[in-house]
Amino acid sequence: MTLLQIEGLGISFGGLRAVNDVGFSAKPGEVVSVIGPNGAGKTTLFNMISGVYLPNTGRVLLDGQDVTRFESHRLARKGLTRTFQNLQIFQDMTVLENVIVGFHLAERGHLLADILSLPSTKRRAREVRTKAMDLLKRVRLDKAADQVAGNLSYGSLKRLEIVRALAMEPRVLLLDEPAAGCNAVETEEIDSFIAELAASGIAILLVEHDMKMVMRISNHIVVLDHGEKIAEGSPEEVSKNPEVISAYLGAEAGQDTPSVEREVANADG
Amino acid sequence: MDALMQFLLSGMTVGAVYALVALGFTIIYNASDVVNFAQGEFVMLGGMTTVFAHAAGLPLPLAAVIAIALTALVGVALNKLAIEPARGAPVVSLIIITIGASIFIRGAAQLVFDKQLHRFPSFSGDEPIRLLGAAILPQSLWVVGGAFAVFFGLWAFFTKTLTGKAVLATANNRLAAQLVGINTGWVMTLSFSLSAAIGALAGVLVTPITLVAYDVGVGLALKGFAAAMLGGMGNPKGALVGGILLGLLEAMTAGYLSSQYKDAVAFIVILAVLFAMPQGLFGAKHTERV
Amino acid sequence: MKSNLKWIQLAIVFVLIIALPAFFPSGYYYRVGALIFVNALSVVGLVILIGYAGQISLGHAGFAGIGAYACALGPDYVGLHPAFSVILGAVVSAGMAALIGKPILRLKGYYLAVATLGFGILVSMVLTNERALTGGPDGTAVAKLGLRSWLKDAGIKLSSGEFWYLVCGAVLLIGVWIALNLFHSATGRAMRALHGSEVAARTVGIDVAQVKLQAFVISAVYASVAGSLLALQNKFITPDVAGFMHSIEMVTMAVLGGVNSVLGATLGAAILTLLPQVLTIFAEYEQLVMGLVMILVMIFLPKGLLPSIAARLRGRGE
Amino acid sequence: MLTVEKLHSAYGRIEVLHGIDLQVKSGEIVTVVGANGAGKTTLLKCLSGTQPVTSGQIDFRGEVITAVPAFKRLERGLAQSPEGRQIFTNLSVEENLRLGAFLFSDDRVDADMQDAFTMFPILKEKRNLMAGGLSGGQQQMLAIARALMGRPHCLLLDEPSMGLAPLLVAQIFEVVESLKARDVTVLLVEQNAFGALKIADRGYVMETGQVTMSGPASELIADPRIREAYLGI
Amino acid sequence: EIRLGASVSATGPAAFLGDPEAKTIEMLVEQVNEAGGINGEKIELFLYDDGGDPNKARTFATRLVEDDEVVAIIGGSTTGTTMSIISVAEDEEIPFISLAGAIQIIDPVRDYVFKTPHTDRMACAKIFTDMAARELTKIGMISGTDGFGASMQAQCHDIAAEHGIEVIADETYGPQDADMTPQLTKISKTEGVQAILNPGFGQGPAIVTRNKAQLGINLPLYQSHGVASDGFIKLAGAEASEGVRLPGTALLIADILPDGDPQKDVVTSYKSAFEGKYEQKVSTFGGYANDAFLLMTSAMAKAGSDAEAIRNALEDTSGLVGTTGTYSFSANDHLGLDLSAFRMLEIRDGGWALAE
Ligand SMILES: Nc1ncnc2c1ncn2[C@@H]1O[C@H](COP(=O)(O)OP(=O)(O)OP(=O)(O)O)[C@@H](O)[C@H]1O
Ligand SMILES: Nc1ncnc2c1ncn2[C@@H]1O[C@H](COP(=O)(O)OP(=O)(O)OP(=O)(O)O)[C@@H](O)[C@H]1O
Ligand SMILES: CC(C)C[C@H](N)C(=O)O
Ligand SMILES: [Mg+2]
Ligand SMILES: [Mg+2]
Repeated sequence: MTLLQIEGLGISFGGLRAVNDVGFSAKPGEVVSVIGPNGAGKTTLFNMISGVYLPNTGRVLLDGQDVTRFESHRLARKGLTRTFQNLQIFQDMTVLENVIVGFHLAERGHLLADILSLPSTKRRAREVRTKAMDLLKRVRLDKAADQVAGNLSYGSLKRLEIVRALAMEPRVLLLDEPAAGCNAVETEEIDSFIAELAASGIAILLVEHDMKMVMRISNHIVVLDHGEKIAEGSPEEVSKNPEVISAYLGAEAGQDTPSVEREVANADG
Repeated sequence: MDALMQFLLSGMTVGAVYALVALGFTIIYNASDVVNFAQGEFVMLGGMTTVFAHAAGLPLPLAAVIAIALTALVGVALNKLAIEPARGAPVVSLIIITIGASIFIRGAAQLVFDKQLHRFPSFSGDEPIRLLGAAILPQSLWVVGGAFAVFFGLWAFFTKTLTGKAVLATANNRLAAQLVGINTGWVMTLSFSLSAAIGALAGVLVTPITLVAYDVGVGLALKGFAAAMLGGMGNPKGALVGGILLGLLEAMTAGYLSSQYKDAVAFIVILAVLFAMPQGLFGAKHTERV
Repeated sequence: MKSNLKWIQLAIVFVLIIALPAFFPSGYYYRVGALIFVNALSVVGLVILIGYAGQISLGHAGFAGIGAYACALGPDYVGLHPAFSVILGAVVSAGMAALIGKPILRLKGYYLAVATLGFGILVSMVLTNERALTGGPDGTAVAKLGLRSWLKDAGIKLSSGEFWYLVCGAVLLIGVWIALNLFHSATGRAMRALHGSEVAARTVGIDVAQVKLQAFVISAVYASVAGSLLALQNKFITPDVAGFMHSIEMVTMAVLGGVNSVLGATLGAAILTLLPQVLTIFAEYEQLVMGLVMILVMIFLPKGLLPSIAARLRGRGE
Repeated sequence: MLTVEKLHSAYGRIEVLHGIDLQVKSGEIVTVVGANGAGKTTLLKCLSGTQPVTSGQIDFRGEVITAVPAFKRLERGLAQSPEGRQIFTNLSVEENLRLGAFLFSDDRVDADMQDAFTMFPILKEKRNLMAGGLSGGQQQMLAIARALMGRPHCLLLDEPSMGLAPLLVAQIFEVVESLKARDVTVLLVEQNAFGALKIADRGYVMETGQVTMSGPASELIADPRIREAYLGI
Repeated sequence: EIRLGASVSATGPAAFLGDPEAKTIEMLVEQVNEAGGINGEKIELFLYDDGGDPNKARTFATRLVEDDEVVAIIGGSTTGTTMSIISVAEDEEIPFISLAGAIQIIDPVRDYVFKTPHTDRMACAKIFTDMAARELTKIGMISGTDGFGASMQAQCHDIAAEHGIEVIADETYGPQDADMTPQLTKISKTEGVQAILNPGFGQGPAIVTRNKAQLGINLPLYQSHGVASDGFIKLAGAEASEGVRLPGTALLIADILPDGDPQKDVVTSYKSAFEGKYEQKVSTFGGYANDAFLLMTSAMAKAGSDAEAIRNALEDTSGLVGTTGTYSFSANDHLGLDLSAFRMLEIRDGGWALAE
């Protein structure tokens, strides 16, 4: 029962083929990770899936429906949303309001009702507020609820973005480097948070450079390099793939570099 | 045929006036993202100061140089006294400051000078030059020449010099500019003085054609702004092409369609261009990754 | 808690409107008051467009022009009662805004500014040049609303100044109420969200183009109604109402007062309307002082009067 | 080289640094670790002059620089690769690098740029692209390279490994280590605490605006509290 | 003391109308008060600058009436500001003398509204009469799109046929335009054009005149009374403006007026007073203000400070000599000038001369 199906996606910038003929699929409750070196085309791929860029080739199917040319907000209405590698926070709104905006689809009513502040509008606003607070509690941002979002530290904003995306109760969630800027312990929190979400039936697409996290929670991994899919499979398969190792993981290249030690250490611990 | 030629020459003349104003916008914009609504007042100051200095007995070239230098000082003062103290204010607030400054400068000009229209003699006489049945004044050639000269100067400044890059960097990311050692305050001062000087130069060149009074700045700024946007803000090429295009459009419309609606036609074309090219003809597309 | 704030703000505006006349030494102050309310009304519209949705317009006077001339021409050409002409103006403005808003609002920043400016200029050119219809640059007379004499028959005697003071005050109050409702609603939040990040707004399902258009249309209606009120009380209107300078003035009022604060914008309108009246004592120096005040406010209160002062009181600083 | 004494800093009236004492000796690599919101970035911003200091003192190479404006600190040899990368998105990659060496106009600039290209070959490939078009990780490389173009005596790095692929994370740490050989002192803020402590000489731990622990990196890395709170082991 | 109100456009697009007007009124009030006032009562002047904005003009009119409690108003530099003031003056029954040109100000006649300048319609008539006399019957017009230009353009169209004139080319330009060669080219290319008429004020007419010379167009050029000041010759250049004709007032030719001319005294005394006080040449516009002030004060001298009495006295004015002409108002004429006071002037050798 495939929820999201990607077929042959490709896009070019100027002369550069940033993504070429990439395809895979995701089922509800699955975590599919996309990994690859910097500039491999991961974010670009996400941008195409989420309607930020229009692909030159290929299709995106959601529930079997072709949504390739859908703008982001229409995709959102179909239950697909995302977070961003380069933070996209509503800086001037409060932390709580940021999350409430995430509830837009549930909250919005008729424009006239909003203008006249009809009881229905007020009631929905109250409900949404409570739900938003609950979400903030889950990422320990409830104390900052009334702060202007722009005043949060980088790591906190990262978490805020995730709950904002969750607010719309997505069926497909794309996370672009959710753990960037978080230390190992904080990463673990996010890690289990994502696992929980997947368990609740959301299909998750994950881009992340933290291999410990990727290896632990992915059901399936797609590896990109230079815009091409060079490997795919289970975490074990991928991590043993020599091409992946040389292009990305670099275990052979420097057995004793600190970063690799860390991966190893973390994988053990 | 000779009518067409006349419309072309006329369009070039007016277009060069717009281009000069549009070019004046470029530097401050490139340094700070602020469209300086007092740019028209710089043009006015250039013209008025020359008029009064000339009337006081100074030879025209000297009067012009003094006017340009004084206006550049006004530009520096504007930056030091009004823009710099508002550091950290949002761009709209800075724009309102420039609007306030334009009102202030106008108010000052009407006190220091007067409210009458003025002009001073053309640089090379008023004997029209005949060209394929059409006539152009020598002063128009000065204006067109001036526009091109300023364009080349600015183009070289922004593409060939490190200072030019520093100006661009300051607008793009002031914090980062400071981190690489750019004195952003100084960059702003430089930008305001250069913009003001270009404005004043424009005033000196165009006054024999357009006449000058304390309040001509508003109209010039408006057209210059439209021209700059048509060409693409911040790019000297855009300012030059946008200005001349706007002038030609107006002349052609006045000549062939309707003089009443020539401004309207010009704006409709601008709208049409922007719908097709949202950054104007030569405007840089900002790449912001998410 | 949030809606408390809304009622407090509304109450402030209401009390001011009711209480101020007690201090008026002459009928002229009613006129100034009415002007402030009219300006505030269009500026509140701009708060929705610029402050909430982050879309600049340098052409809103165009809508004021449509509203004003609807009142001037409606009775003559369509046989509409002036009061309904206000609605006609609003409908035409809304329609026009919806029509041009679609393509224009794809533009950003200064490009949007120049496009809206172009629109404003087109409107004012039509008003200026179509002399047969509009009376041309010298303007045209506007029919009486008739409500005042009707009130008189009903036993309520009001001077023209008092009458327009109250009418404009009441309309402003409604305008403020709507703007505040919007602020705390899903639509208002969607506007502010797209102001922060359009991409992110889209990913939570906000139809950015549509919400921008809503902001544009709503603000156009505000400007249009303000233009109508101006025309009706002046009983005479010229194309100046749609002019570039008027657009600039509106934006200036909004920014000076605080472009994302409804109350602030009202304050901005009050100050810029009063200032020229006060400055007549400086006569020659009027423009000088006017420019200076604008500069100083922006230097010391860069986010606009009200927000900056509020921030200071709250101790946030800048 | 760098001494920070009783440093306080606030956003508006909310104080976020409550008296930081910290020292970096010449040629050292010192790392600062801490949870989200601990104030690491704020500390670095104070050092580079982009965040006002409410009280306290910063000494750099024997001079008090607390009041020196940001743009003059690079002249004295203090460079920063800031959080959020802060590259010039509208300028090309090459222009970004050139501006990194804004203070210099000698022949070495070209050589430095070649060094940067050798370090991050992708930047050479993309030299004419607007920097805004780079991928996240590529932008991070550019930010680091640009800071190096300023020929600093002391380099402040705010999470340099963020968004970099594992191979490059390794490389970044190598680069930082290699700076030692070039006599560049490094103050490194990292979430990858393990990696950072591995190469650092000493480390500081920050919690809610205060330094709670400090010492030789090797001791910190072995400290069970740190292992639990920051290394997740 | 008598409270007199004034609202003129001392700044803004009509500043060079309003500026001399304001200066004139201030000067005259000073003069009258120095001379002991009107019937011993000093004049207290309330003068506002409406910046050419009709909405502001209306506010100042309200302020004059309600707050300053003036008994009469002079002002309205442009037709737009005048019309705004009118609605207050009529409502509050305050006599008002306008300084603007358009005929709609006094046609239909309003109880409390008078004006001093010749109407644009009269200017058209004067010009067309002159053209007809020179057998110039097919003309091209180029008009400013400002209020004055547009209004005169319409009036001229209205009465052209009466004078046997045919307008065969009709162009306009914006008030701030810098080049009118396309429009002039178009006119000069129109088959059969014999003369060009340019209604407008400000920089436009000067540029039109220069552009015409630049293009080498050899047709007679007529300007309106909107440019009747020495400044025009200076701006357009003596060479380019040689031969330009326009309907003007005695003020411009004060020096060459014959001694017996009834206006000689008024004109020379105003001119010398103004030019003595301000380092600025007189213009027709200051003259309009001068006349309005004379009319108003002479009515006040008769009627005291009661608004209605002043109005009645104004309407009774007869044979009052001003710089513009000799005014005689009546119940159905609130301008009180005829064409005879308009003189057809021609620019010769950089100065004004009578055309006849
Ligand atoms: N708008 C654009 N203009 C030019 N080039 C672009 C643009 N967007 C992406 N690219 C190029 O496409 C390639 C892929 O970029 P992308 O951001 O998808 O990489 P990524 O895999 O997400 O990398 P990272 O791990 O560093 O985030 C890069 O080389 C980048 O320079
Ligand atoms: N611009 C700002 N205005 C107000 N408060 C701010 C601002 N920036 C940061 N803060 C606050 O200062 C504190 C320290 O933030 P800082 O960014 O220094 O943390 P950090 O240690 O770098 O965190 P991270 O690891 O998430 O980057 C946080 O509580 C944050 O909310
Ligand atoms: C020439 C003057 C009679 C012009 C007049 N003041 C107007 O603008 O209407
Ligand atoms: Mg990426
Ligand atoms: Mg940080």
